Parts: sequence; C-alpha cells; structure tokens
Amino acid sequence: MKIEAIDTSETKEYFINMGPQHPSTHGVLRLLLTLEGEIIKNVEPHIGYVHRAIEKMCEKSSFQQIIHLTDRLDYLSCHMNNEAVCLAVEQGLEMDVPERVKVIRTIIDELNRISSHTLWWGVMGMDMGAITSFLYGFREHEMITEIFEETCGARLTMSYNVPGGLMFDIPPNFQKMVKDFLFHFKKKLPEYDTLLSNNIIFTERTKGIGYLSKENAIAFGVTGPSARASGFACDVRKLKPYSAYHKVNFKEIIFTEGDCFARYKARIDEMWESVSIIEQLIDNIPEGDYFVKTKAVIKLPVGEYYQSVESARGEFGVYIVSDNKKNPYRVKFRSPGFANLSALNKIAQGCKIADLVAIMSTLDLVIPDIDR
Amino acid sequence: MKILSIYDFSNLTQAIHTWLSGKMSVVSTQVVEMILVGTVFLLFFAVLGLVLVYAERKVCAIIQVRLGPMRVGKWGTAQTLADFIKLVFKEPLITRDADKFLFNLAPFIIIIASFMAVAVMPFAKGLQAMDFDIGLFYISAVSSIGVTSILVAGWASNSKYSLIGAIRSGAQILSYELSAGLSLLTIVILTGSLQLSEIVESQADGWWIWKGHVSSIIAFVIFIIAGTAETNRGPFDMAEAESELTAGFHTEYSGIKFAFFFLAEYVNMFIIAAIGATVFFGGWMPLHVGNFEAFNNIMDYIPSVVWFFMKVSAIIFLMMWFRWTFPRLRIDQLLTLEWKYLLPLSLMNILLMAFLSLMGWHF
Amino acid sequence: MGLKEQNNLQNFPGEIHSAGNSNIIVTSLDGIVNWSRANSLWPLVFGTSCCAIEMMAAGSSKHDWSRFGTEVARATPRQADLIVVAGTIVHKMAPVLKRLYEQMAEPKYVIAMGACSVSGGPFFYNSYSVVKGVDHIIPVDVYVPGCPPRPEALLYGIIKLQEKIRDKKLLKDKPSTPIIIDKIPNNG
Amino acid sequence: MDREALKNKLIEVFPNASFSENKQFIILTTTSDKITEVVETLKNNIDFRFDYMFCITGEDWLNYFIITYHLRSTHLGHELVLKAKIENREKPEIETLSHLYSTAELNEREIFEMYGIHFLHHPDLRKLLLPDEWEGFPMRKDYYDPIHIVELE
Repeated sequence: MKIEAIDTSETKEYFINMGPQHPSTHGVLRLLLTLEGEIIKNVEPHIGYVHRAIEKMCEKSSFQQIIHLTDRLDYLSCHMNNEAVCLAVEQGLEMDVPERVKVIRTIIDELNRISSHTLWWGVMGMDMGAITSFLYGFREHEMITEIFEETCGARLTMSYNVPGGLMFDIPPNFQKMVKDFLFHFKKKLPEYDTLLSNNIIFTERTKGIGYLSKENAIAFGVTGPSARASGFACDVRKLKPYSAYHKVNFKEIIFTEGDCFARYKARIDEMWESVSIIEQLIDNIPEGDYFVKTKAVIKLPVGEYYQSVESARGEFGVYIVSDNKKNPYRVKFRSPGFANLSALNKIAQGCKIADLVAIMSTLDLVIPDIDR
Repeated sequence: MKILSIYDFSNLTQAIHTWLSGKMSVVSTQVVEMILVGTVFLLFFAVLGLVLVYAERKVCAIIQVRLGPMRVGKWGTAQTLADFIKLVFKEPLITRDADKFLFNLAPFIIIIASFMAVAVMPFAKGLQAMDFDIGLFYISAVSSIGVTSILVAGWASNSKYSLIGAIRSGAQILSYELSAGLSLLTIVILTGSLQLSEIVESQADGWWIWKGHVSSIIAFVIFIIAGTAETNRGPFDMAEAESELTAGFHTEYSGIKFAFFFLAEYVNMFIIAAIGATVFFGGWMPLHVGNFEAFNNIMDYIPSVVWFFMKVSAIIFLMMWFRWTFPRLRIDQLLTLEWKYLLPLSLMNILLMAFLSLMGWHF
Repeated sequence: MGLKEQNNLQNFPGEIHSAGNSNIIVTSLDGIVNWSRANSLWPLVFGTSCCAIEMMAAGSSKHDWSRFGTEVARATPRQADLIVVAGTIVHKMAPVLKRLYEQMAEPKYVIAMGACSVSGGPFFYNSYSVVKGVDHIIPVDVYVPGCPPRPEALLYGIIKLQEKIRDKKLLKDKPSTPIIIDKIPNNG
Repeated sequence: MDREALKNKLIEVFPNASFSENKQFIILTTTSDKITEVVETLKNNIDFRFDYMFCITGEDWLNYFIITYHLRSTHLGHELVLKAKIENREKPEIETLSHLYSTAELNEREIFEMYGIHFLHHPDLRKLLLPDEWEGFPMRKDYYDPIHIVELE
C-alpha cells in the first residue's frame, strides 16, 4: 500500500452565495462571494431578479404613462424620478412651468430625500445589528409619507408630477404639516447621532472600512452621497440646477475619507442640508397656477433629450430619443444604483463578510433601481 | 443574621425527604427524589422559556416605541405559548446531505448543558437541588459544553452559513469563557469557597459588589460582557448574525429542534444572570443597609426566592437592553476585545483583588 | 342536505347540534393547534420591490404587526411560516421563489401582496420578463391588491389569513380556497 | 471649457468626424471601428479630459445600431455625446471601452444581452439581467415573444 503525504496546511478559497433572498441585500440581489476564511477575495454581483423590462415598456407607453413606471424604479426617491421625466418632456416641448410648481417640486424632492435617508439610516443600523434604529428611522419616514398622502393621495409611489406641472395643488395645511415635521425632525436627528454615529462599536466597524478612491468613484460612475464621501463633487443640484435649486443656499457635502463612515456621515449631513433647503422655501411658495395645460397626447419633436436629477442615491438620468410619435423611440434610465453597484467589487476586496454588509448599506442600493 | 424561617425551604424539602424515607428504602427514596427534582426543573424550564421570550418581546417593543404582542391573551401573554405549540407541530426538516445523527443530536446537547447548570443554582434558602463544594467551577465547566452543540449543529447541517456561524461561535465562546471564569475567580478570592451556598452566606452583611471595592465592580462589568458573549446575544450575536449569515448555525433547523436552540438561548441568559446575581449581588440575600434596623427588617419580610428572581430579572433586563441598543461587533473586533483588553484587565483585577484581600481593605 | 332529510329534521322534537366530521379529541386538538398556528405567523424576510417598503412599514412602530405575533421575521425559510410575496416576480426570480417555498417547513402560508404579485400589475402589458401573478408559481392563500397596498391592508390580509387557519382541519385538510381582499372595513 | 471652444477644438482634433448639435450637447458621431482611438483621445487629450462616462445607451434603428456614450469632464466641466454607429446588423461588433471606463463593463454586458451587440475584448461578456437560458434580444425593435409579452399599444 502506498501512503501519500497530504499537506494539511493548504488553504482553499470557497464560494458563498449571498442572496437572492438574504436580509442584507435589501431585495433580490445575488452576490457570489469568493472567500478565504472570512476575507473576501472577489464579489460578483448577479442582478436581474427584478428586471421588469421598464425600458421596453416605455417604448410602448405615452409620456404620461412613463412617469408612473419611474415610480417603481427607485421607489424611495420616486418624486425625483418623476421629475426627471417631466423635465425632459418639458425641455422637449420648450415649456416653462410656473415658479410655484418649481418650488413645490423642490420641497417635495427634499422631503423625499429625507424620507429615503431616514429609511436608509434605519436599515443601515439593522444591518449592523442594531435593530432598534430601524424602528426609529421608520418613525420619521412614516411622518413624511403622511404628508405625501395628504398632498397627493399616495404614500410611496406618488406620481405627483405631470408634464407641465403637478397633478394637484398642495393642500391648504401643507406648510403647517411640513413645518411641524421639520420641528420634530430637527430634534430627532441628533438622536440618530447618539444611537449610531457616536457609538464606539459602530464607528469601529465603519471607519477605515470599504475605501473608495475618488478616481475609482469617477471611473465606475459612482454618484450621490457615496461618491461625495470620496471627494467627487457630483451633485446635480449644484452642477446643473433644475427646478428651484438655483434659488436656495445649500452646501454640497463632500468628504475625502471615502470609507463607510464618510458615506454614512455624508447622508446624515445631507439630511441637515435638506432641512435647510425646505426651510428656505416653505414660506416662499409663490402664488399661481400649479400646472400648464398640455395636450392630451404629447409628441416630442424629433431629437434626443437628456435630463438628470439628483435622486437620493445619486445622479438619475433620463435619456429620451423621440421620433415625433406619441411614444418615445427609446428611453434609457441612467440609474445611480447600477453604477454604484458596479463599484462594489472594487470596494469590498480584502474586507470581511461583516464589512461587506456595512459597505452595501452605505452604498444604499435599491434593487429595482439597478435592474430597471 | 436571621432569615425568617417561614421562607426557609429546607424545612419543606426536609419534610418531603423524611416522609419518603419512611415509606421506602434509601435507594428508591433517592430515585423518587431525583425524578421529582427533574420534573420540577423541566416545568421550570418551560415556564422560564415562555416568560423570558415574552419579556424580551415586550422589552424590545418598549425600547422600539411599539406595543409588542397584544392580541393573544391579555396583553399578548399567551403569545409565546402559541409560538411554542406551533413550533412543536411544525415539520422538522433535515436536508439530504446533512449528517442525520449529529444533526438530531445537537439540539439535545445544548438543552442538556443548560439543564445541568441549573442543578446547582441556589434559588432560595434551602432551595437547591445539589450543593457541590465546587459549585462555581461546575457551572463554568458545564455551561461551556453548550458550544459543542453549536459546533456540531454547524458542521452537521452541511451548509456554509451554518459552518461559518458555528466556527465564529466556537472561537467566541472559548475566548470569553476565560474572562467569565477569571472575573468569578476575583470574588472567590474574597469568599474563599467555590460552594454556591457559602458564597451566598458570605454576603449576609453586604453584597460583594459593594464590599469588594472598585475591583469587584470591574469584575462585574467584565462578567456581564463575557456573559453576554457566552450566550451569543447581541451585540455579540456573531453566530447567528442575521444580516450576514441569515440565521447562523441553526439556519437549517426547523420546528421543535429550532425551538430547543431558541429556548437554550434564553435559559443560558438566565443562568448567566443567576450566577451574576449569586456571586455579585448576594443571591437570595435581602438588601440590608448598614444599621438601618427598621429597613432591614422590612426587607427580611420579602421572601428570599423573590429576592433572587428580582436580581436575576434586573440583570436579564440589562442584557436585553444591550441587545436592542448596540450594533453588532465584527468577529475580529470581538476577539480583539477579549484577548487584548478584557483578559489582561481581568488578570490585573485578580492581582488587585488579592492585594485588597491581603491588606484586609475590603469590608 | 336532501329534501327528505330536511323534512325529518322539522319533525324532530329537539335541537340538533352538529358534531362536525371529527370526534371530540381531534376537534379540540385542532382548535389548539390552529389557534397556535394562527397566532404565530413568522414571516420570511422576503421582498423584491416597492411593496417591501410597505411591508416594512407594517412592522414599524406605527402599524406594528408584532401585535398579531408576526414580528419574529426569520431570515431562513426553514423557520418561517408565512411568505409575504411583496413585489414583482420576474422569470429569473420565479425558480428561486419556488425553491424558497419548498424549503419552508409545513404548514406554510403565502400572502400575495401588491398588484404585481397578484396579477403582474402595472407590468402586465408589454413586459417580457414579469410573471403575471405569483400564483403561477406557488399556491396563494390571501391576495392583497394595491400598488403598493397600505400597511393596514397587509394587516387586514394577515387577520384574514388567521381566520382561515382557524377553520382548518388537522386530519382532514380540505383544499384551501384563496381569500381575495377587495375592501378593507373601516373598523378592521 | 465653454461650448464654442470645445466645438472648435473637437473639429480640430477630429477633422473627419461628423458633428451635430442640440440644445444640451454637442454630438460627435463616429463609426464602430474607430471608437477606441476616439475615446482614448477624448479621455487623454489635455484639452478634453473626459474622465466620467455617465450614461451608455444602445439604440436600435432597424438597419443599424447606435451606441450613445454620454461623457463629462470632472476637471473642465464640459459634456459631450459620442455616438458609435454599427452598420452590420447580422453580426454587430464594437470594441469594448471597459479598460478606459470601469463603469462600461456592466453597461456593455447589458447592451450585449439586450441588443446582441458583441463587445470585442470585453473581459466578461455574459448575460446580466436575463436568465442564462434566455434566447433572443428583447430590446431590439423586431423582438417578438407571443408567450411572455401581452401586447397593448
């Protein structure tokens, strides 16, 4: 009998499938991890588990119908998505909407951003193991959904924008509701810091973890707070102001650390900025019409129209190619999540499984936004 | 030190023993007594599980600004009973490639390990199933058997998530066992005995947490951290880290076997809290303040078993509070905390306590 | 009940109490088991799109589904009793969902939440990848329409599911008929 | 760089390319075989420095394909739309840009599965959003699938 010596010191990489149903993937994202022990060697995202063919559907839909489909893309920044389509169509029709519409759109944008970020904060805490933060984040999120519900009747997928203005006028108590909320929120936001930002376990787990350099952020097209935490000034509200953003003073939050904590902090600070934007506008809503009458069948002149807005996750772009029919010839959504996800492999290499959870949380992925 | 004799359980147990001895032989008396004690503990276990799970859900609800279970029974009190019955009647699944024998064995190991630890617990004066003279050592030894169950469960499930969870848990419990043991040893320096009943008796004139100066407070803090880690609860719930490993080592378990793991977690929490209460807070000893005779007399009227459970619940509440407040640590941070901070600290603490004890500076 | 029997009943000089089809012991066991199952529906952490946010909202402090004993959301299908299909199911996801359902231990229940999982919803027409209703893949117990449904609607769906479970027979399980929620009562 | 200056510079650097303009962008159209050198110039030329590609779109114009790249320079702040025309519908091919812009990698995979355009030298050209066993290229205008699609105009 021949005895073979077996080298037991050999280590092997192994694979783990995270998802499609996994609590930390925030939906149905599948990650194929190559691990060595707990160290991540490679992350291969497999997406498309909620690919709903929205771009194909848009080619068969009228422009008003497209707006309702964009709600379902990134449902946490639905109003910004609506607005992108509306602005693109208005740009094609060479239409100027009333000042009142612009201001209301901006206020709702920022409310939507706050609601998205509060929810992100809660889920981030939950991913890190602090389940209580999830409930606290949702408390504020619910308050904003109530305002939305009073304004347009829907809690989540609002479709409040139409080409040429808004679906309805704001309710008479809108300003009071928003002010009440801001009063409450400004007291609660420091509480967020007490629970997570100042917690030693949390800072230990996020500081210096998941570094994304500015060059990589630009190369991968990462946008939004995730990129601004790496020092990439990419805020569409500053670069190409739309609606009423040229009228308000706000700071573009930029950090240079590029780690998870910077991305976390960027979002927290962005909430403060949103609060300040709303405060500047809420008392100055101009009187006037809330829409401009458009034709029932909108036909854009032949050409191509690109409009980007700053959604809660980054630059959301709509690219419409029109051939002067009632349906667009081609619609492409430049979704921020898709680009942010592509950088995941770069960020996560060399981290541990627990770090991957933190990284994914701070990238703030919304899967339908990625899959479209 | 006078404890009101009506609350002394030794009279009751003695009476039962005498009555049984009169009826039958020595051996059969012992067998009957064992069966009696076993049955009582089984019932106690069931009740403990139900109460603690309910308490956890309510405490968590209060911390999270919600109501918690409300619809099943008054204030949702029957909620955990419903959960338990449901789990019993749920289909127990075994995956095809699992090691069936070990897979089925694992839940029993963990439940037996925690069962054994309760045996030496002094619930009240005279209410203790077994009074070993190495009681504390026995508890430390027995409670670490539980980790084999977790390792076996993780291995036998034949799932990568389970395996990672189990290995994490193994590393964690083995490490924190050291700190937990050393922090208990700090108090043993003062008591001079490992026997739990003697440790309790030695605190008749004051609890060790006060009498042992700063050293015993440090020991208690270390103990509660290590204890939380040993029970695999948040912020140390690495083994089941939900957002990373779905459910950790019990990912593949369902039905009654999962219920065992679920129950064991809460019983282990009770055991850690009970040891903490016994060693640091005087077990079933009432609260006495110096020469405050009137106050002390009133305190004596509260039964010792009530004292014990009050202290235990306070510590359990503390542990629940941790869980619902802190984020989870990462595995390497967890081990760093133990080996680089807690372990050296508890060794220093023992030295400090030995010094205090030598100089006679404790009360 | 035939006409002849009905005549007999009218002539019977007393009250008739239906004993059902089971005997006393099994019936009371049924009662206890169904009570426990109905009141302890642990959902699987599963959501694909917008409806998942409303499902999470149902778990938040304001709506708080833990009142019904539903808050123990399990991440592993082995320990879950209820799968709330919250969001669109596409052809790529369909086999995964089926597998998840098969991984769950009996008894298991399914709530189809939202227009997408009920019928394909807004993605019914012109979409090449959306499954037109989750009941093409797994059996559904309760349908909750809406795009997305409000958390109250989901809670009402859970209450309806509880009622349905209470009527089940342990030994003689009838094929279940799905409940379709078309209207939420105000006091529900 | 402002729009006029950019336009003049572009004409200077690419004398043979065709230009058009709309309100927002200058559109530079090139053929599929020149795409790599054009993009390399656009990225590395000190006057352009288009380092940020924020949108890649495939378009099907029935007898040819167009791939539209939206480029921005984060240093100089100007934007450009680059269009690459692929004439061969039977066997559409174009060079990959994933070595120049990392974001192109996933986007090109998406265009590959939606339009069937092959990206040469792409490191990992597989299906991205659709199931692996999927046949056909659903975003093409002539895609026909009576089983999955319920048509409604």
